[in-house]
Amino acid sequence: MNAKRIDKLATAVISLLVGVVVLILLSLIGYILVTGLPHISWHFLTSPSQAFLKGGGIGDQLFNSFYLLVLTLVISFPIALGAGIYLFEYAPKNWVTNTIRVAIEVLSSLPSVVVGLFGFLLFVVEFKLGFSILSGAIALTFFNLPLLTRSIENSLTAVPKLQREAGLALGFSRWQTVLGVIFPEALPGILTAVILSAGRIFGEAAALIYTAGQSAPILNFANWNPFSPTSPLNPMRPAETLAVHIWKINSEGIMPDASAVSAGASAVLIVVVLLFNFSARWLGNRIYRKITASK
Amino acid sequence: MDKIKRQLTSSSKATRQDRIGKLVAFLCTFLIGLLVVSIFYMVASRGLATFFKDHVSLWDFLSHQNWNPSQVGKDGTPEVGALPMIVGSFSVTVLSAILATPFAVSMALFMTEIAPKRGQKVLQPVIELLVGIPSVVYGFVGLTIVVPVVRALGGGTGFGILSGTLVLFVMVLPTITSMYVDSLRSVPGFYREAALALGATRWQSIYKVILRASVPGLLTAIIFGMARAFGEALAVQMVIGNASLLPHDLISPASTLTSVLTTGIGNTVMGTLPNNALWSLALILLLMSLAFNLLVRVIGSKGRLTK
Amino acid sequence: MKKYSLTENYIHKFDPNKTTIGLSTEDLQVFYGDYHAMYDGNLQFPKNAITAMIGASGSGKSTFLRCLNRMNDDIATVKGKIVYQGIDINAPEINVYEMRKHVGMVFQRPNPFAKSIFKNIAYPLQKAGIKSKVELKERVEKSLRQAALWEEVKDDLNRSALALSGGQQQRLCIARALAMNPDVLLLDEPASALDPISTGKLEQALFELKNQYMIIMVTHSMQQASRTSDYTAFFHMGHVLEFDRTERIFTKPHIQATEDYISGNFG
Amino acid sequence: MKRIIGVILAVGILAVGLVGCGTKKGHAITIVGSTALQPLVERAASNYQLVNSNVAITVQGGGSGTGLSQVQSGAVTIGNSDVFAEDQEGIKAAKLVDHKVAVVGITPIVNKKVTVKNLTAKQLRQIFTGKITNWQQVGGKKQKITVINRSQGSGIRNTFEAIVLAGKTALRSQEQDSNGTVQKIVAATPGAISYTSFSYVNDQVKALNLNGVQPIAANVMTNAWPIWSYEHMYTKGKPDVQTKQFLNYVRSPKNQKTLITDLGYISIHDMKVTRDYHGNLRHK
Repeated sequence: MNAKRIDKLATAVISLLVGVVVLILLSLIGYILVTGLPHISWHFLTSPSQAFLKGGGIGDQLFNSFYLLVLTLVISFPIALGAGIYLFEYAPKNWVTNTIRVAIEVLSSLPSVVVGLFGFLLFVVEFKLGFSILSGAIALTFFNLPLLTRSIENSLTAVPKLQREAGLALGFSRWQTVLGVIFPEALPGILTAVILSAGRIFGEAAALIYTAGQSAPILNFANWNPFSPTSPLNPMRPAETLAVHIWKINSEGIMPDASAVSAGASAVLIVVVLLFNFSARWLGNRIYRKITASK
Repeated sequence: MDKIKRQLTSSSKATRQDRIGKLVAFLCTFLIGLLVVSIFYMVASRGLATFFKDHVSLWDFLSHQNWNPSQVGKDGTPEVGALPMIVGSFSVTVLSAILATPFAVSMALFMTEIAPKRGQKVLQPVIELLVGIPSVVYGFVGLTIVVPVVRALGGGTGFGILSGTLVLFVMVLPTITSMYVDSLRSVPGFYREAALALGATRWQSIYKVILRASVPGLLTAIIFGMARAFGEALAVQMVIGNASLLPHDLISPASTLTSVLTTGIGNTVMGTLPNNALWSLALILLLMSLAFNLLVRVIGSKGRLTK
Repeated sequence: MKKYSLTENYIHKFDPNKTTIGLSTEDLQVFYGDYHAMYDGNLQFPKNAITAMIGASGSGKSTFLRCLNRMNDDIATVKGKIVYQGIDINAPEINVYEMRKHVGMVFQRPNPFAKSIFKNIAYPLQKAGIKSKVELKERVEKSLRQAALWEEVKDDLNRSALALSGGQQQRLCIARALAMNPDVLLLDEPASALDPISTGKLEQALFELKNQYMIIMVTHSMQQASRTSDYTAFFHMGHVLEFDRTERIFTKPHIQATEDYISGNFG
Repeated sequence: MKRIIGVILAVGILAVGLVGCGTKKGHAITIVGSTALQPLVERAASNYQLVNSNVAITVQGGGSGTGLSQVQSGAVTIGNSDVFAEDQEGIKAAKLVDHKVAVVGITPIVNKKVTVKNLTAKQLRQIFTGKITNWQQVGGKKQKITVINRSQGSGIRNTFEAIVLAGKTALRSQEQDSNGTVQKIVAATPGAISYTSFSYVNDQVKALNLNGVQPIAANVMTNAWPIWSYEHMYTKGKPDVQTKQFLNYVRSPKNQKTLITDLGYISIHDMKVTRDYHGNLRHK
């Protein structure tokens, strides 16, 4: 066989394997949507869940997922940004920094159930935050921090070194250079990372079972006082998220339409994750275009 | 003259800002470090209690096959043999990485060498979506599709290492692919151009030049994929069968460290041997994750030396 | 490669009564880890003049230049003194951020911020404490004129700087540096990424600037050095072998290595 | 830019502030434990709060072990458990007060294609200890038996083993930790056998008779169907007034008649027998 034919063959094999992966993804998403979409209705999306009757919805769970997501990002983004900037700009190249990097990597590959149990022991029990959105958000922060820190650092590093020098040569301090020059240019990358991590937070269940809890007390959406126990905004109330709900009805659900609810909820989850992904791409491109002013 | 001297030697708003910024940034990093240390401390203190407080021998823990912590075995010590779980975890991890690697390499080559523009546009979202699908959903799909298919093809109950491998394969694929893409991109362009200018076909340039130059990157990517597979809990737990048996084939029920940990932790009481034994499993997970990361570092530094 | 003596050198010394020295170095040495990259740099740079620094790649001229406003602090150890206005600006207690406002720098590759043309110049000014809109506008226009870019961009100052051509971007970077009102302007091969026409415009701009600024420039182009500079320093393997008036260097150098380098018989 | 960072910081501070002020007003009861009992208590709690709005009740799962250890340590008010505290290692049962709130019946279930309808207690034991491995041996088709056990340490497994296995050790087999998963797996796996609470028996799986007795609530009440257990709500020492009121509400005949039976449990008031943690039966 000559080189040209091998080249063609290799290209064909590669394309075939790529095709298989794309097919797997399409059929995965297709399967979830096909089994789930028929169960989705306005009623399903807005009404509270039922423990043992037909016709329960996922309204509270959906709200909880979003609320938890926002709280988690509010807590984790500033910390990850700080850590990302430190590692990018200030960290001396020595064993301490190396150890911190290893620690962050280890944290990112930690099973989320361990993170959840840690959150349970420390925040739910020790700090007496109870099963609450706040405990859940903190646990998810642990889970989210390493990935977010790494992507922020990567996005900062991806900005050409010349930009950093430009800032410094103009008499900017390192802090001003990072915040005023490098950060805006890294923003598309950082935003993409944040939104993708949002997708992961949205789908996380294991870390929440022991922290945010697995029951959703009935919410009163007319009550926006964050201190009232039935208010949706109260961060101290327990909250079952969508992913936890799916896990729960698959394991202990006794409502007659458990499988339909589970399929519908999975489809909603996937649709939201899809939305996150596409908006990340769209927003990233838009900002990139805006700052580079290229057409 | 003196004015300039004063200006140049005294601190300004910029330096003060810089000092505060550095401090804040350091505190953030320190917080993460503290977090890791405290998780480590908690897992280690409970996990080591099995050996120091309950006097289980480490060797028995790692080599015995009977896992039944609430019962005392024939030899008078509690039955806490973690070997089946350790073997199970390693099997699914290694197998899924082996299975995923050719696919990941193809994906990465397609995105960087064969069709950089189109490939990037189509495959990047594919990768991100695969990452974005929650593990609960993977488990759910595994239970309703993978397990019956494996049962129909391989016999048995369908639960087992093979099903676990197939589910994990899809879950680690994006990790390996995206990391390998990064390392392919860092192969300098002139390598390619040089090979092509010498009359090599695209495949020859990929095979002889690019793949070789990116071996450390590929290894790193695979190890990160394995780290992810090792720690995955919910999805695997739903398809592997959770039988604490030493797996003797791919289609009989087995268990992993994570699956035993997740199912058992709620049924045991803090501070008792069955609970500590589960924390020992968590400790193994943690140490493995550390080992994977150190391995990546070793490969990384070796790779730099040969460049 | 021919071996040249590294100890034989000719450094022109100025008469302090006739020439004002803007910046000088005393025993400047640079180490990258264990590697000794720059030995005993002892140079004096006169005010209101352009000094060119020439030499082969790796001769230490860029390293030397970057030391002058402490851009090497993160990556190298720099020993010796850099004297500016009677102050050693290489001393640890120096506020480098303030110092860099006096000693500006433009790099080899244009590096405008990903902001509008106006913002590229106005943003550093704002950071330096200038708040008045009117003043900002004036300073932006003035510096763009100085860099000979005003006529080309005055109608679309709000366009992204990244949309400019390479030559325009580089002049914008010069304008940005000038807007800070530095005394000294360091240029690291400013024309290496530019086409001949842009280079011509750039050199023209530099020529007009030297009345107000002291310019130190690294260049690979012999013609550029001879066309634009008043003084030239020749670097070789981390040593300054020769420093004198440019005409002298290009007509009758004191050192064999310099002559070989200029005539192309080097190495 | 600065504004964005400012907003983020402000929201962060607000969140921290909420932690400080978020401590609950009124009386709070936290209930943690058995996932099997969770839906019942959750529903009872929300009904109860409709009338008693000054009490805030939080109900969570986490497993019987978690429930017992958390109530023992005083971290929660009530620990839900499927097992007697005496049976749980590491729990000092004497310090806890048991409130039995319901009875749950447990039945063996098999895949629908299994033709066997009835097993004797001995046969069932032999299947779960691995002595019988084919449905043919108990009068069914020639088909391998796939045993799916429940997680070690779970309440349902403890009950099942205590009553069915009579001290013998179960064979090592697949284990699942939840009723729902077991039901799905048995429905999908040919020749599979496992056991769940009554309420998880649906048209996807088949419940077996034991010694000719049907797995229905009426038979549990007389102990004709012997595989059943209590659902416990433990308090540390005597409960305070508010907690006691809630427990009384859960145990009230009205609640027992409606909610408990709706959810597929059996009311404690309907039981004609009682059982202690040694397994000793007493007729009422």
